[in-house]
Amino acid sequence: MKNKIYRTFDEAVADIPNGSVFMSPGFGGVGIPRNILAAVNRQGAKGLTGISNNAGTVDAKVDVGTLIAAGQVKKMCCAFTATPHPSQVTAFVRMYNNGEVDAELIPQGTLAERIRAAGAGIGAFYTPASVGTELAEGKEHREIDGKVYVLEYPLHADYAFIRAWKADTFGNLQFRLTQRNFNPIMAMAARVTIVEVENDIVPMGELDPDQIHVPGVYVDRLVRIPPDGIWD
Amino acid sequence: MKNKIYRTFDEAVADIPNGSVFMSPGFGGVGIPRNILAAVNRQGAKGLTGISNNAGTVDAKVDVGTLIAAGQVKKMCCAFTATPHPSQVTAFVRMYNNGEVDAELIPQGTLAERIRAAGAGIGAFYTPASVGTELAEGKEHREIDGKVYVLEYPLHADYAFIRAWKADTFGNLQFRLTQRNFNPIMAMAARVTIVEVENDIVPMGELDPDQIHVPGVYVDRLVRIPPDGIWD
Amino acid sequence: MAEHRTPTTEKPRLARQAMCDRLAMEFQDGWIVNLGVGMPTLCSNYVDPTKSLIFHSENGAIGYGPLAAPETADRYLVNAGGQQVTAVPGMAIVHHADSFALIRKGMVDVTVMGAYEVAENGDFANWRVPGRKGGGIGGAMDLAACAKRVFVALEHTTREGEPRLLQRCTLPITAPGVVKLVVTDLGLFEVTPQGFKLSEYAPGWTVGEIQALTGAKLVAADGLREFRVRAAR
Amino acid sequence: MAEHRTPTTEKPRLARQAMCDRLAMEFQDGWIVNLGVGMPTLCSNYVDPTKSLIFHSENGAIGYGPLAAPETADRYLVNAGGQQVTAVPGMAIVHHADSFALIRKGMVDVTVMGAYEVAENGDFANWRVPGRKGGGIGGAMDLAACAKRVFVALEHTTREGEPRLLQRCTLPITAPGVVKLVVTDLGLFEVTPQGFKLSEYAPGWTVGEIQALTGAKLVAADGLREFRVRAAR
Repeated sequence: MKNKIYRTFDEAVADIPNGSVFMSPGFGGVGIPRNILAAVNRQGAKGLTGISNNAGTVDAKVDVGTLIAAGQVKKMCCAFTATPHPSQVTAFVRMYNNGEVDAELIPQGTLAERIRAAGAGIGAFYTPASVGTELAEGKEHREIDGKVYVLEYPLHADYAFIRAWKADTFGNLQFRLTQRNFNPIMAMAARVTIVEVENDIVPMGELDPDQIHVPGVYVDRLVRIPPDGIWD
Repeated sequence: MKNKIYRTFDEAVADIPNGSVFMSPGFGGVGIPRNILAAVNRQGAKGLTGISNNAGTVDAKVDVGTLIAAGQVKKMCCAFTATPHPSQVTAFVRMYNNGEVDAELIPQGTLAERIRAAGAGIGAFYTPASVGTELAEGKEHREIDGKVYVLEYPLHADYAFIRAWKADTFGNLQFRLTQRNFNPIMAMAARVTIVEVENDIVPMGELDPDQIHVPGVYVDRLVRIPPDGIWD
Repeated sequence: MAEHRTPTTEKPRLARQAMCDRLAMEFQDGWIVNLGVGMPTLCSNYVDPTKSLIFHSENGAIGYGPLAAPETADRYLVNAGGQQVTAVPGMAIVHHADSFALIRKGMVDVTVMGAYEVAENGDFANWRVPGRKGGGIGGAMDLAACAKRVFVALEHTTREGEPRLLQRCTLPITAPGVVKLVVTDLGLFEVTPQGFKLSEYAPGWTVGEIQALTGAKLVAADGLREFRVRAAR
Repeated sequence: MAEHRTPTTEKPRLARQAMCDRLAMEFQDGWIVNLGVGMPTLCSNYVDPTKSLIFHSENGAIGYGPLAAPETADRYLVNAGGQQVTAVPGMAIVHHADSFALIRKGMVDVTVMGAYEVAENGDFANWRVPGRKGGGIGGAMDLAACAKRVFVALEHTTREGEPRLLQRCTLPITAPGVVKLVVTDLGLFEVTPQGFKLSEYAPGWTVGEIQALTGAKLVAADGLREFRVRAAR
C-alpha cells in the first residue's frame, strides 16, 4: 500500500496547483492546520478558493488570513465576512472591501452541512436556516410538512488541510476536544486530504477501531509536526 | 436533572401508545435491542410502524419479527421485504404476502440517510441511489452537475430502541465494533430514545468526552440488561 | 425618527450582568442552552443550584462548564466565542456537522443572542450593519431558525440614542418572527401577537420613559413589576 | 426463448471459487473493496501478497480481515452477510450513515455482486424475482449507483438452462448501465459499448458453445484466452 507519510510540509503541499479549492478547519483558534497553511504560503499557489469558518483573525498567527494577505486567495466561502468589531481590520476585510478578494457568506450550520454533503455524495439538501433572510434570496424554496426550507448544494474541494491529535500510518485520525470542529467533515469531503499530526504517527493497530474520528481511507498525506513546527 | 435510568424494560416501554412509529437497529444479528423489543411485545402496543434494516429473520431470537408475528406492526420501512431464499418464510413474509402488513422497500443507504436527515433537521435530500430503477418511479428527479438524483424525505420516529455497549447516567453511549450500525443515527433521530445497556451504567465523567458515539442529550431512558436478560 | 431622540437621562440603566441574569432565570432544569458570543455568555454566570443546564456550543461541545481559570485552562476546549471553558462530567464532543444537526433538529431549548435591532413581530437583526460590507453570521441563522426559543439581549438604544426595539427591523434580519423574550438595559419584554409587552422595568423608570425610547408601541403586562435581579448568593 | 435451451452439456463448468478468484485478480493495490453477500464473499479467499486491499462492509467496518475461526470469532464484528470476520490493524468502525456516505462519495473502488441477470448495456438485476412479492435490496442500489466499478459474479444459466446474460434485463434492475466486468461459470466478460466481450473462456468450451447459452451477441476479445485460475500458493 502507498506510503502516506511525508517528511516535510513543503513536500506534502508541493503539487497544489494554482486555482485549487481548499478547506481549512479550525474554530476559536483551535484545530487550525497552521503548519500546512504556512507551507502553502511558502509554496505560493495562487487563485485559490478557500472554504473555512472565517477568513482569518487579527492575531499574528498563521491561518487562512495568511494566504489571503499574500494574495493567494481569490474567493472565500465562510460564515464571517466581517470581523465582530469594525476596529478589527484583517487582511481579508481590507481586500474584500477593495474588491481584491471575493466571498460567499454562508450560515455556519449550512456551511458544515454543505461540506458534509460533499463527503456524503448528497446532490443537494433542504435546510431551514436563512429562510426569510437576505441570504435566502434567489435560492429555491420548498415547503415540506408545513415548514419552509431552502435548497443548498455541496461544497466540494480539491484539498483539505487537517490538524489532528493522533494518527496511525494508514491515516486513521483522532482529535482532542473542540479541536475536532470542522476537521472530520472536511477530511471526508475533499479529493486530497493532507494532515498535520501533533503526536507521533503510530503503527496501524494502535488506535482503537471504535474510536476513530476519521477513517484512514479518507487521508492521503500525513506529516508529523516537528519540534520547531507551529504548535499554536 | 431528570433521572433517565429505569429499573425494568417493562417500565421503560409502558407508555408506548398504539400507532407509534419506532426505529429498531441491528445488522447481521448484532446491535439488536432484543430486550426492549421483548418488552414491547409483552406490552402489546398495536398498529406500530417499524423502521429497520430488515423485517425479522428466520432464527428464533427476538427481533422486529417478534412484533410482526404478534400482529403489533401495520407497516415496515426496510431494505429487505423478501428473504434471500424463498425457502426462508418469516412471519413478515407470510403476512406481507397475505396483505396483513404493509411495507416500504428502501435502499439501505437511503434508509440510513433518511434516518440521519430526521436527526439532523434536513427537510429532504437528493441521492443517486435507485435512479433508473423501479424504486425511483414517481419520485422527483433532478440533475445536478450532470448527475441525476432522486429526492428523499426524512424518516421520523416516535421511539428509537437502542442496544449499547456502555453508557453513563446522562445517556452518553458507546458501541462495540459493528454493533454500532444503525444505533447512533436512530438514537439521534427519534423523539424518545430508549436504550438497553450491556455494561453497568457508569457515573457521568467516566466516559471520555472524545469517545462518545451518541451524546446523552439524545437519550431519554436507560435500562441495564439484567443477568437473565437477552444477551444474544 | 427625531421623536425618539430624547434628552439624556441621568437615571441608571441595568448592568449587562443583571440583564443576562434575568434571562437565565427563565432557563428550566435540563434545558440545552446555547449562548451567543459577547453579552449572552454572561448568562452562564447565573447559577441556580436547583437547575442543571446543558451548555451547547456550535463547535461541538455538549455539556461544557464555566470559563476556565487561566492556570488550569485546556487550550483544546473552547466555546463558540473561542473562550477556554471547563469540561464537566458528562460532556460529549461532536464534529461541526453533528453539532448543527442537533441545532436543526430543534434540540436547543433556548439560544440567547445579542442584536442590533428587534422588531415587534419577532424579527431580529444581528449580523450586518449598514455601510459595512459583509457580515458575521456564524451559527446565528441556524440557531435562530431552529432553537425552541430565541431570547435577545441588547442595549435599549444605540449610542446615538436611537431605539433598537422597532416596529420593523431596518437592517437585514437573522430570522423572521422568532424572538420570544428580550432584555434591554431598561427592562424585560415579551414578544407577543400584540407587540412588545413590557413585563419588568428597570428600577426608577416609568413605562412612559421607556416607551419614549422605544420604536414600537409597548403594551404593559398585567403583572408589570420592577426588574428582578439575582438573589444574593 | 426456446432457442437458448440447449442440450445438457457434460462439460465441466468453472467452480464458484475459481470465478471469484478471477475477479479478485483484477483488484489493485490499495483498492477499497465491497463484496456482496453470497458468492462474492469468496473473492476474499484470493490473497495476493503484493496487494493490500481494504474491505468495506455496509454496516460500517472499514478494513476488516478474513472470516474468523469459530473459536476466536468476536460476535460484535460481522460483515455485510452477518458472517463473523477478523479485525486487522488499521480497521475503523463508522455508523451506517457514514458507511453509506463513503459509498455515495464514490470511494468504493469495486463492488462485487451476485445477480439474476446482466444485460449487454450494463444493467443488472439482483433484488427481485417475478412471482415473489417484495425484494431484498440491502445496499446494492447505493453501491451499484456509486462504486467506481461494478463486477458481477453469477451462473451463466438458470437451473432451467435459460441464459442470464441478456440483451436487456427482464427483471427490475438494480442500477442502469453500471456493470463493467462479469464472471460466470463459463468465462469472463467485459461489458463494452459493443456488448459483452468474451475475454476468457472456461477450459474446454468454445465461443460458439458459450454463445449458444447467452442471450446476447458475444464479441470475442482480441486476446481471447482460456480462463485464468489461481496460481498455486
